[in-house]
Amino acid sequence: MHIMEGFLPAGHAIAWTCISAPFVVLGARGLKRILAERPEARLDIAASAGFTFVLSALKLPSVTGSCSHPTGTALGAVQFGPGIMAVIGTIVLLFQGLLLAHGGLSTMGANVFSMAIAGPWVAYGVWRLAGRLGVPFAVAVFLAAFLGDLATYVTTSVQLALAFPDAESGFGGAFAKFAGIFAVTQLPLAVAEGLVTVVVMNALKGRRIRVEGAKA
Amino acid sequence: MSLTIDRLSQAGRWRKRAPMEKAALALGLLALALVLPPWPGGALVLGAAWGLALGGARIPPGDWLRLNAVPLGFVLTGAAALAVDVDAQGLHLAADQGRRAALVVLRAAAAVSALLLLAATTPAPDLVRGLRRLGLPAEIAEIMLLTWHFLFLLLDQAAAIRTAQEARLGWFGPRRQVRSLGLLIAQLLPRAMDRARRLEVGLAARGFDGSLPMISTARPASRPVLALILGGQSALAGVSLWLG
Amino acid sequence: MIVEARGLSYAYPGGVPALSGLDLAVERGRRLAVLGPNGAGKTTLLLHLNGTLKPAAGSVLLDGTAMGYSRAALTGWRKRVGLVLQEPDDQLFAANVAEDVSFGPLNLGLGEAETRRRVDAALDALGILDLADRATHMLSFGQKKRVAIAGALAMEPEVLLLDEPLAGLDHQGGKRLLAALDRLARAGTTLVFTTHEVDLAYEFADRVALFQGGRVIAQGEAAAVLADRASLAACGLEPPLLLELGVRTRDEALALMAARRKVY
Amino acid sequence: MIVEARGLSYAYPGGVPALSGLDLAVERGRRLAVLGPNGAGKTTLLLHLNGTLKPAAGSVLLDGTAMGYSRAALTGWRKRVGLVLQEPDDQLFAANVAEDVSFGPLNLGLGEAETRRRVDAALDALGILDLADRATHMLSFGQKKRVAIAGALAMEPEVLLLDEPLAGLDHQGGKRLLAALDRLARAGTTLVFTTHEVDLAYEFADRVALFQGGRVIAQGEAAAVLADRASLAACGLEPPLLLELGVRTRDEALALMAARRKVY
Repeated sequence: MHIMEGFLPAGHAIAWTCISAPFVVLGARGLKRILAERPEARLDIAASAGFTFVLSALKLPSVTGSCSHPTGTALGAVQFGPGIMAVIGTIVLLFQGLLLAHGGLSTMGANVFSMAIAGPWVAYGVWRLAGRLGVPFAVAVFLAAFLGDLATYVTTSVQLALAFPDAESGFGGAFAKFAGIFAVTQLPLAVAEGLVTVVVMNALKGRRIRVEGAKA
Repeated sequence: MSLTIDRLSQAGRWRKRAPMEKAALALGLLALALVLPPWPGGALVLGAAWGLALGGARIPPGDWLRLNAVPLGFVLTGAAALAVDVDAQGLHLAADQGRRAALVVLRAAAAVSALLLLAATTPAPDLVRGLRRLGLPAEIAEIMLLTWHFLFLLLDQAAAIRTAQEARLGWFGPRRQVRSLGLLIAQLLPRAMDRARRLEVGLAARGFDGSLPMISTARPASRPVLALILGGQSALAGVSLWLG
Repeated sequence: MIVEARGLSYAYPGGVPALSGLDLAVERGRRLAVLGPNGAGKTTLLLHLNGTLKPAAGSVLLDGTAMGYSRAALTGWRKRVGLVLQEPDDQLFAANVAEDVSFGPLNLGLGEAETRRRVDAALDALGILDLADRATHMLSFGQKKRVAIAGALAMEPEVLLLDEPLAGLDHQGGKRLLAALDRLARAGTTLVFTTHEVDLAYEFADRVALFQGGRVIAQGEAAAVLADRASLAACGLEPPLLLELGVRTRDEALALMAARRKVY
Repeated sequence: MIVEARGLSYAYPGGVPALSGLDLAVERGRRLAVLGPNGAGKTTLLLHLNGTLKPAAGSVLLDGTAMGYSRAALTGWRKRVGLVLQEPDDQLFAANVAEDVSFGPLNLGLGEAETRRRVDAALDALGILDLADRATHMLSFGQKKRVAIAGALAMEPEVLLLDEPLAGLDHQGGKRLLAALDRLARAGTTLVFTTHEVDLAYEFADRVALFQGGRVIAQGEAAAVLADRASLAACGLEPPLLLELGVRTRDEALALMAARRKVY
């Protein structure tokens, strides 16, 4: 769920950029280490980023038209780890802003935090936890994608509520408003994404394509 | 599959202008849209961006309207939340009669049009090269340029897979949509990785050692043009403060 | 006419016209080659004939009835008109061959037993029943190509649209594929295929439509259209080698070709 | 012999043998067609001739010297032997044409001025100087193909390896590409190309190596090898149509072909 260009006041835009920056810089460091060992890995990373971008351009027709598709982020978090995903996600968000006018430059810090940091970390955490608890494969995949998606949606609602607190009820009321409005589109989408990701992971397994952390 | 913004930026009237000039113009307007009060500053930025896009860069009005419409739709959905208050009695129109919502919409509309002015006149790779000169690490810049290359190939593949699925009646109905999309993604991911492998072979033949050196094809910015841009932006800021 | 296009016009975003007032008629049971250079819009035409693309002007008719673009209309349309794209990797989605071929029949809402029957029949028609259990990503290019056709065939369409069916196949692979398509045609399926190869059109089609500048500039019996030097030249093409070398009649040419392919 | 392969053997991971004791010799200034069916390992052979793949047994020689696989040796090798893959998208990576073509020269350590000279010369040789500023993803297939060749050519190799150079091109596109390759050959570049089309080998090569089962089963002057029915049949191929139709000499055939292509 992207926050559009210009929607956040300058102060909030700068603050979220500062909050996201360390994650992206650390991710970039990790990426550099990988590239130092295996220079040609930049082709794989770029192909994954391109792939993630394409997912965002594939729309599941939904109630309100197009919406974001973090499916790739959940897949990527599982494949590359959430650290690297912060960098890949940032690149994807930049191209989404520049090629699809989806999101924006000033709001990029906030979007990176919700979609390239919070979402992937939650998806990754759920995936690992489910693995440890012995949750069945399909359920674990669904929960990782579904909850990763929800984490993005809740984070965005928090970001908007912080920027636009309600005149009377303050942050709480504003959060309820934003979360309520976006629930209409985001809850069904989160379910759809969870289901789609299950189909994807099953199909990949069927092709014997290795999925990190998946029990055979 | 072609993306409207890319198509416009590759073939537009400002294609040959220095990326630095276009970036200074559009990003300057974007900054003004954020720091000036939405009224009248945002309105002035909005007018300037639309004037430059339609009159200067000659972006076809139909394309320009469509490009603005999509992000504005999302802006309006978000702004709807600002126009209402929640309290014990439930939802009602905000005490300020939606003034805050209107100002946010105005600011966002100005900022979106400034972003689009940049995006629709400047191919994204030009901007990545600019970021590189501003200190973006070479590895990241190379990954970004490669991402750009892959995404068009993968967009075409995704479109072809979808056409094939629709020809066999996938995508009709919600259950089939979920299954078709899942199968599409599962088909695309290994192909993306396969493309990376094959490109590695292709580049190895030209001496690929990991890095991706290329000659620069950037055009230098003209100082008078930059001065004109900054002057115009200062004037816009001045008028805004004077009117406000 | 089982399929007919009347005055089709279509432009890709950015205003590049791909079709401009195109007319085409396909008789039931025929093999029509849509012949023209690359980039002329042949694929765009096929995508109109199964309703994937909606023309800006003009209409597509099946059995004389102009088709609509509602979901119900498209379902009926695609049931009757199958499409096979050039690149088989774009149309194999499932992990194994039988599962992939069942995609269409299952989407038609057919039961398991009927789906199985159709999958087997389609694989049999393409001569690849033995591949049923194989993983799709392990197949050779030629095998993938035949699985892709089986996927379309399992919906039992009346018309099969094929985009550059022989592209990428070598001599033997092409021979095998043409033999399979020949069996389909004899069993009554109407075939419409695009190609940029004059010799293929001459060899396999009974009717040819010359495609150039977004329009069909000539259509008719293969032998007649392919002997029309002027029209061919307008498409950047030249008459079939056999015609040039003095093999003047189609029968004579076919006999020669048959000797080479040894499959008919 | 500018390039020679002696007893090359190679198996892909999984144990499928692709080359088994292959011998091949290429004389300087020649145009050699490596002719064989799809999946026979022709591409694998090319990847050995520029050192991309390292054989399990046997060696590759340049000008009589067996090549090593150290980084320095490979750099020198690839400077002398350029490779053009079948699919141009597997070779193009940069956002615009000039940048892409400059990649090889810059990897050779050349300065900016010399790189620019080479980029222009390579684009000029392929007749695409006007594309220098264009975005690579907006090019047609035929244009991409020529840019990919320019990318190899800018390294000024002595030998150019081309994998199925005409695949996917239509009549006009093929004509244009062959004309460009003909100019290169006349300027002294040794050409080695793979193909599954007997007619192409007959038309464009002066030497032919028949490839089957991971080995070269016959090599020699094009006219002689292509008249050898038994060897061709072993590869699932048949003699060129022209030969079959009674055009017995190569000169006669070339005259006929030249009349058709109108470019030489």
